[in-house]
Amino acid sequence: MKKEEHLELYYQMVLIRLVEEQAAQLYQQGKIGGFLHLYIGQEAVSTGLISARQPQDRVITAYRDHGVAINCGLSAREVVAELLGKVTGSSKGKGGSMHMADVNKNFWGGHAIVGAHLPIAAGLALGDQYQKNDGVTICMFGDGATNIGYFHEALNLSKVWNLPVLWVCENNQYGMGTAVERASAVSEIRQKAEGYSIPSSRVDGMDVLAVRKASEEAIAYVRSGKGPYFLEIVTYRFRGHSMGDPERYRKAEEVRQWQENDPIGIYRRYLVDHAIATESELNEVDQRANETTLDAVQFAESSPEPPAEMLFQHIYVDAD
Amino acid sequence: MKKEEHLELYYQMVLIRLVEEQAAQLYQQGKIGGFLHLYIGQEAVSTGLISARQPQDRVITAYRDHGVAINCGLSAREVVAELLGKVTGSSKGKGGSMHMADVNKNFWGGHAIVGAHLPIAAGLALGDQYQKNDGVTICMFGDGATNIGYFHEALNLSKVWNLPVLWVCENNQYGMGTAVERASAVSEIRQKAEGYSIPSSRVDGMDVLAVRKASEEAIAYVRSGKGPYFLEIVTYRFRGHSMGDPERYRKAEEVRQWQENDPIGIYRRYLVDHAIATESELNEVDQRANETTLDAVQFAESSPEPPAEMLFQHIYVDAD
Amino acid sequence: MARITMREAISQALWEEMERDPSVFILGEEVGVWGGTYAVTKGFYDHFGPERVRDTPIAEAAIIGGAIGAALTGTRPVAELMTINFAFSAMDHIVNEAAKLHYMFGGQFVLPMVIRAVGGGGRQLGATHSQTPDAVFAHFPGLKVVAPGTPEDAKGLLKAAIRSNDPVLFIEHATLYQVRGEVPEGDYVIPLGKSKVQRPGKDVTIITYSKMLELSTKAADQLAKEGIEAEIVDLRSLRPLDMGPVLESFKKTNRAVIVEEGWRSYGVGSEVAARIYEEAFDYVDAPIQRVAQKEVPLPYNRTLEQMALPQIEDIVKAVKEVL
Amino acid sequence: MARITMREAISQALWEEMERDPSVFILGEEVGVWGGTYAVTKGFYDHFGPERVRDTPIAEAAIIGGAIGAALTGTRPVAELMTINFAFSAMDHIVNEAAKLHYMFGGQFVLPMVIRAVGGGGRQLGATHSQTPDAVFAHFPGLKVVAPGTPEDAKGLLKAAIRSNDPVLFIEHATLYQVRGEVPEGDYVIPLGKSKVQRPGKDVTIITYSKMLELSTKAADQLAKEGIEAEIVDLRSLRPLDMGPVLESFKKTNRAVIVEEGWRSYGVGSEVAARIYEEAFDYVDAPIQRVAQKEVPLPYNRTLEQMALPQIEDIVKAVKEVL
Ligand SMILES: Cc1ncc(C[n+]2csc(CCOP(=O)(O)OP(=O)(O)O)c2C)c(N)n1
Ligand SMILES: Cc1ncc(C[n+]2csc(CCOP(=O)(O)OP(=O)(O)O)c2C)c(N)n1
Ligand SMILES: [Mg+2]
Ligand SMILES: [Mg+2]
Repeated sequence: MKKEEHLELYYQMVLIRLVEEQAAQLYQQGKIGGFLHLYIGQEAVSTGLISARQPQDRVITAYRDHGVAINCGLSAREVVAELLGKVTGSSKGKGGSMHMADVNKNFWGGHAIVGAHLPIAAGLALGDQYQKNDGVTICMFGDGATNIGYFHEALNLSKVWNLPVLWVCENNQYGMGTAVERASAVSEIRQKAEGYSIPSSRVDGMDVLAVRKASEEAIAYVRSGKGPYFLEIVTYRFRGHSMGDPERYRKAEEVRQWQENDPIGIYRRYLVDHAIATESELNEVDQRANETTLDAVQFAESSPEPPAEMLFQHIYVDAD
Repeated sequence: MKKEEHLELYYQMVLIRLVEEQAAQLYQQGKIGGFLHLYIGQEAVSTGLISARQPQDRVITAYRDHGVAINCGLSAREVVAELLGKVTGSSKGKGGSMHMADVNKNFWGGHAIVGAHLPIAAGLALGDQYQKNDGVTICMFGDGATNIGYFHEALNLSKVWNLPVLWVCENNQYGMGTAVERASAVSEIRQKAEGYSIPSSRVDGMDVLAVRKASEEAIAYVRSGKGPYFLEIVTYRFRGHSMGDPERYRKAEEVRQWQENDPIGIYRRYLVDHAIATESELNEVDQRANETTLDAVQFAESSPEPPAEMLFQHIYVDAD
Repeated sequence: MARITMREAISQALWEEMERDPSVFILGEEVGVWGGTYAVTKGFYDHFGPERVRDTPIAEAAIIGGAIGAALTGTRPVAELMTINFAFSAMDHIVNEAAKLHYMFGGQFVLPMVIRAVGGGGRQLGATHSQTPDAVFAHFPGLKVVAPGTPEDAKGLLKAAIRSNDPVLFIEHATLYQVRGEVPEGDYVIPLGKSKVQRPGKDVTIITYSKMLELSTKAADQLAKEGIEAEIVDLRSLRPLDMGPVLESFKKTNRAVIVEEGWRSYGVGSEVAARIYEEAFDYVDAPIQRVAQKEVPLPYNRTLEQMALPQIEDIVKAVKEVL
Repeated sequence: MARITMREAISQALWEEMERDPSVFILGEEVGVWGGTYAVTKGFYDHFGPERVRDTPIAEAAIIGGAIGAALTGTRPVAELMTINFAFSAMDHIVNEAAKLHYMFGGQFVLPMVIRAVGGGGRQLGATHSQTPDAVFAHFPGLKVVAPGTPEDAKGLLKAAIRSNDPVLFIEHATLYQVRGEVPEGDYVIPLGKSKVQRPGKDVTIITYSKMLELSTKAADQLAKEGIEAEIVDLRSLRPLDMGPVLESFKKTNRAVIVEEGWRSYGVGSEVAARIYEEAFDYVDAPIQRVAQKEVPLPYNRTLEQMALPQIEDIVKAVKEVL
C-alpha cells in the first residue's frame, strides 16, 4: 500500500469522526430532526471495506450510514446538508440521516427498516449477473439484522442463484439495547452462513488494515464467480444506539475498554510506529479533515430548504 | 412395542391412504372444492411421529394435513365432513382441506400460508414454557417452507428462549414443482439447524418404526428442557402437489421408483416377516379401515351444510 | 381483432414484451418449469430459458426485494406473487420499499418493476387464500395499482406497466382467466391510470373494476330487460384513481352504485363514493350504494362463501335502490 | 381524578393488568432492559422479571406469531411493535393469522392477544417510519383496531383490550405520549368499539381519532372564538366502527368534517363519509369534508413534512367550507 493510500484511509476515518461529532452538536441544537445513529467507533469497518471495492461494486447499508456515504465518495457537504434537510443534501433533504445515497457513486443507501435491504442487495447482484456486469454488491448490516426473516431469504437466494454479493455483518455487539447473545441463537454471527453453505470469515473491525485485507480477499472471491461470501466484522459503537439512548443495557466500564481500542488511534499509532507517516503529517490530515467538516457545516447551514413544490415531486417517474 | 401398537400404526396408515383415495374421487366429482393436497406416500411420517407424542404435546402442521389430523385422533368422519364443507367437519365446514384442527386433541391445524405456522408453533411452546407445562410442541413443515423468513425467525427465537419445540421437516424433495436443490442453499435440510446451534438428525420417512424411534428420542430431548430439536424426515409424495398438478417437473420413472418404497407395503412386509402379524390379520385391519372410510364418506355426504347464520359467527369471541 | 382469454392476453403481453426488450425478465414461484400455477407463463421457460424465467424459493420478501434491486440496476423485472394473499409476506417490500424509494432518495432511485398477483375469492380456497385486498395497496402513494377486467385491457395495461418506470402492482383475478374478449392485433399499450366507460347507459352509473365488471355487466343485461340502462365505468387503476369518466357519467345519471369484490369497510367503494360526493355533490339524486363482500373472513363452504361474495342480484337490487 | 400523561396512562394499564392477571405478559423489541423505546414499560423488567417482560430479537413475524401461539394456549400476551411501520414485517401474522384463526377453525381457536404499536408522523423520521396506516388494518374483519386520543381512553381501552378474547391492534401515537389529561382513580374499563362525543357543539360535527383529536380540539377552540360550536366525535375504534354517536351528532349539525392523519385515499375519512351519506342522507346540508395527509411518502425535511400533515388551519378551513 502506498503512503497516499494510507493517508487517504486515515483521512476518511477522521473525517467521519469529525462530521459525526458535529452532527451530534447540530442535533443537540435542534437543527437535525428524527433519528441520528452515529458510526463513531466503527469507522474502520466501512473505511477498510469500501477501500477494497472497485467503482463498479455497489454498496448498500442500513440507517447507520454517514460513514459509509463518506467512504463511498459522497462529500461531507452533501452528508451534512442531508442531515439538515437541505435541498443540497444527497437526497435533496427528503431522506435525512437514515437515507443517504448517491447512485453515481454506486452507493445505494441508507435503509431504515432493519434487514429489508438484504433482499434488495440480492436484487442488485441479480441485476449485475443478469446484465453480465462484473460488479460485486457489498451489503452491510448489523448483528441484530441477522435475526429477521429478510436475512434468511436473501442469503438463501444468493446461494441458490450464485449471486455476486458480499454479505458484511457489522457485529457491534448490540442491536439497540439487546446484546447479541440475548437475540441470536449463535453469537459468532458467521456461523449462520453455514446454514447456507456460504463461506465466511471473521475479522477485527478496529483494525482498518485487517478489514481491508479481508475485504479484498472476500471481494475477489465473489468477483471470481464463486458466489456469495460472508464477512463478519467485529466492532463496537462508542455512542448510544441513536441520540437519546439511556444506555441502561451496558456498563460504562465496557464502553471505556472498547474506547481504548479506538480504530483511529490504533491506525495512527500504526502509521507512526511503522514510519509510514509522521505525527506532524497526521496532524495536517486532521487539520484538513477539520476544515472540510467546518466547511460542510457552513455549506449546509447556508443552503436553501427544498422548495415547497418538491413535496409533490418524485412520487412517480412517469407523470400520471 | 406391543402387537396392538403395531396394528394401530398400520391401521392409521391404511386409513389415511383410503380416506385420501376417497377424497381424490370426491374431488373429481366436484364435491370437494378449493385445493386438495394429498399425503399419500408420506403416511409413515406423521404416523410414526405422532405415535411418539404424549397427550400434552401439541401438533401443528401445514395444509397437507389430513393424515396428521387422523394421527392426532380426529375421526375420519370429521375429516371427510370438513372436506365436504359440512357443519359436522372438524372446523364446521369453514376451514376445508387446509384447515383441519381439533383443540381438544391438541391438534392446532392445518395452516395454508407456507411457513407462517412456525412462529405460531414457537408461541405454543412459549405458552407451555410460561405456564410451566411439560408439553412439547411438534411443528411439521415441508422442505419448501424452510426458505421463507418465518422459518428463520421461529428457529432463532426457539433457541434463544430455549423453547420446548420439535421442528420436523418433511423433506418430500419438492415444494410444488421446485426440487429442493433448486430452491434451498443446502439440500440436506438439517444443515440449516446448524445456523441456530439446534441439534438435529435425519431419518428415513418411509420406515414408520424408524420415524417413531427418532421421534421418541427427539421428543424426550425437548421434554428434558434442553431446548429445541430439529428432525428431518426424508419422504416423497406419490401424487401431485395438489389435484390438477401437471407434474412436468419430475419423471414418471422417479415416481415409480419411490412408489416401490411404499411405506405401507414396507411396514406390512415387516410385520409379516417378523411374525408380528399374519397376512389375514392385516387384511382384517385393511377391511376395518375400509369400512371406517366408507362410513366417513357416507356420514359426510349425509351431514348438513352449516346454517346460513354461521356466516356471521366466529368473527369475534366477544360480541362487539 | 382476435377473441382470446384473459390468460392468453396476459401471457401475450408478457411474451411480446420479453421479445421486444431483453431487460425484461420474470421471477416467481413456479413460473418456470411448472409453467405458472395459472399457466400464464406456460412455454416461457423453454423459449426464454432459465435466466429470464426464474423459479424462486418460497420467499416472497426476497422475490419483491430482489425485483426492486434488479430494477434499480436498470433491468425490468416482472415479479409474480402466486396469489395476492402472499403479498402480505412481502408487505414491507411493497409498501415501504418499492413505493417509497424513488421519493425518499430525492428521485435518484428508479424502479421499473411490475408485481403480478392473482387475487379474488369464489374458489373455496378458504380465508387466507381468497382475498381481494386491493384497497389496502392502493392506499400507498408511490405505488401504482392496476386491476383489469377485460382481456383487451389486461394486455394493453400490462404492457404499459412493464414499460413504466414506476413500481406497478398488477392484480389479476383468478376466475377471469377463462373469460374471452376481443383483443386488437399487434402491439398496443393502454395508459395506466385511466378509467373507462365499458358500457354506455343513461339511467345509473355502475362503477366497478376487475371481476366485478363481469358481474356488473350481467346485472346491466338484466336491468336492460327491464328498460334500465346502466352505464358501467371501469376504474382499471385504483392508484392513480381517475375520477374523470366516473364524474362525467354521474353528472349525467345522478345515481351511482359502486361494486367491488373486497370488504366494504375502508374499501374501494368508500373512496369512490366519498369523491363523488365531494366533486359532484349537486348532482346527487339518491344515496350512492356500495355492493361489496360481507365483512367476514371467507369461509370454505361453498354456500357460505357465495353468500359472502357480491352477487348479480345484489347489484340489481342496489341499482333499483338508487333509482 | 389524576392528571397524567398518555404514556403514564398506558403504562398504568399494562402494569395494573399484569398485577391483576398472571397470564398477562409482554414481548417485543426493547421492552425489557431498555424500558421500552418510548419508556412505556420503564421499570417493568425489574418488577415483573424477564419471563413476563420479554425482549425479543428483531423479528416481527416471530413476535406476532409467537403472541398468537401463546394466546392459543390461554395466556394473554401483549406484543409490542416498536412502531406500526414494522407491522408490515408481520403483516401476514396480523391479517392472515390473528384476524382469521378464530373464524377459520369454526370458533375453536381463541386468541386473547393485544398488539401495541406506535404510529404517526411529525418527527422527521422519514417515509418508512412516519406512517399512520390505520385504515389498512381496519379493513380486515376479525381484527379489532383501537386508537385512543386521550389518557383516560387509553387506559380504559387498553385494559379492555387486554381482557378481550379477540386480537386487538392498539395504536398509540408517538406525539401524544406527553399529552396530559384527567384519568379516573382505580380500575376502570372502557368497552371497545364505542365512539364518543369528546366535545359538545351544535354547528358542525368533527369526526376524528387519535392525535387528530388534539388538533381538532385546538381547531374547535379557534372556531369557538368566532362563535362556531363544533361537536367532536372521537371514533376511538376503527373496527368495529361505531357510527351511533357520529350519526346522532350529524343529524343535529347536518355538517361534518372528518379529520385523520393518514393518507386521504382509501382512508378512514372515506369510510366514515360514505357511511354518513348512506345512513343520514337526508340530513346532509353540505358536502362532507375530509382533512388528511397529502398523498406523498412523508419527507424528512421539517417544512415539507408539516406541509404534508394535516394542520389546525386545514381543519378550521374545512369547517368553514361546510358551514
Ligand atoms: C423491521 C424493523 N424492526 C425494528 C426496527 C427498529 N430498530 C432500528 S435499529 C434497530 C437495531 C438494529 O441493530 P443492528 O442490526 O445490530 O444494527 P446497529 O444499530 O447495531 O448498527 C432496531 C430494533 C426497524 N428499524 N426495523
Ligand atoms: C407464503 C406462501 N407462498 C406461497 C404459497 C403457495 N404454496 C402452497 S404449498 C407450496 C409449496 C410448499 O412446499 P413444501 O413446504 O415443501 O411442502 P409440501 O407441499 O411439499 O408438503 C407453495 C409454494 C403459500 N401457500 N404461501
Ligand atoms: Mg448491532
Ligand atoms: Mg415439499
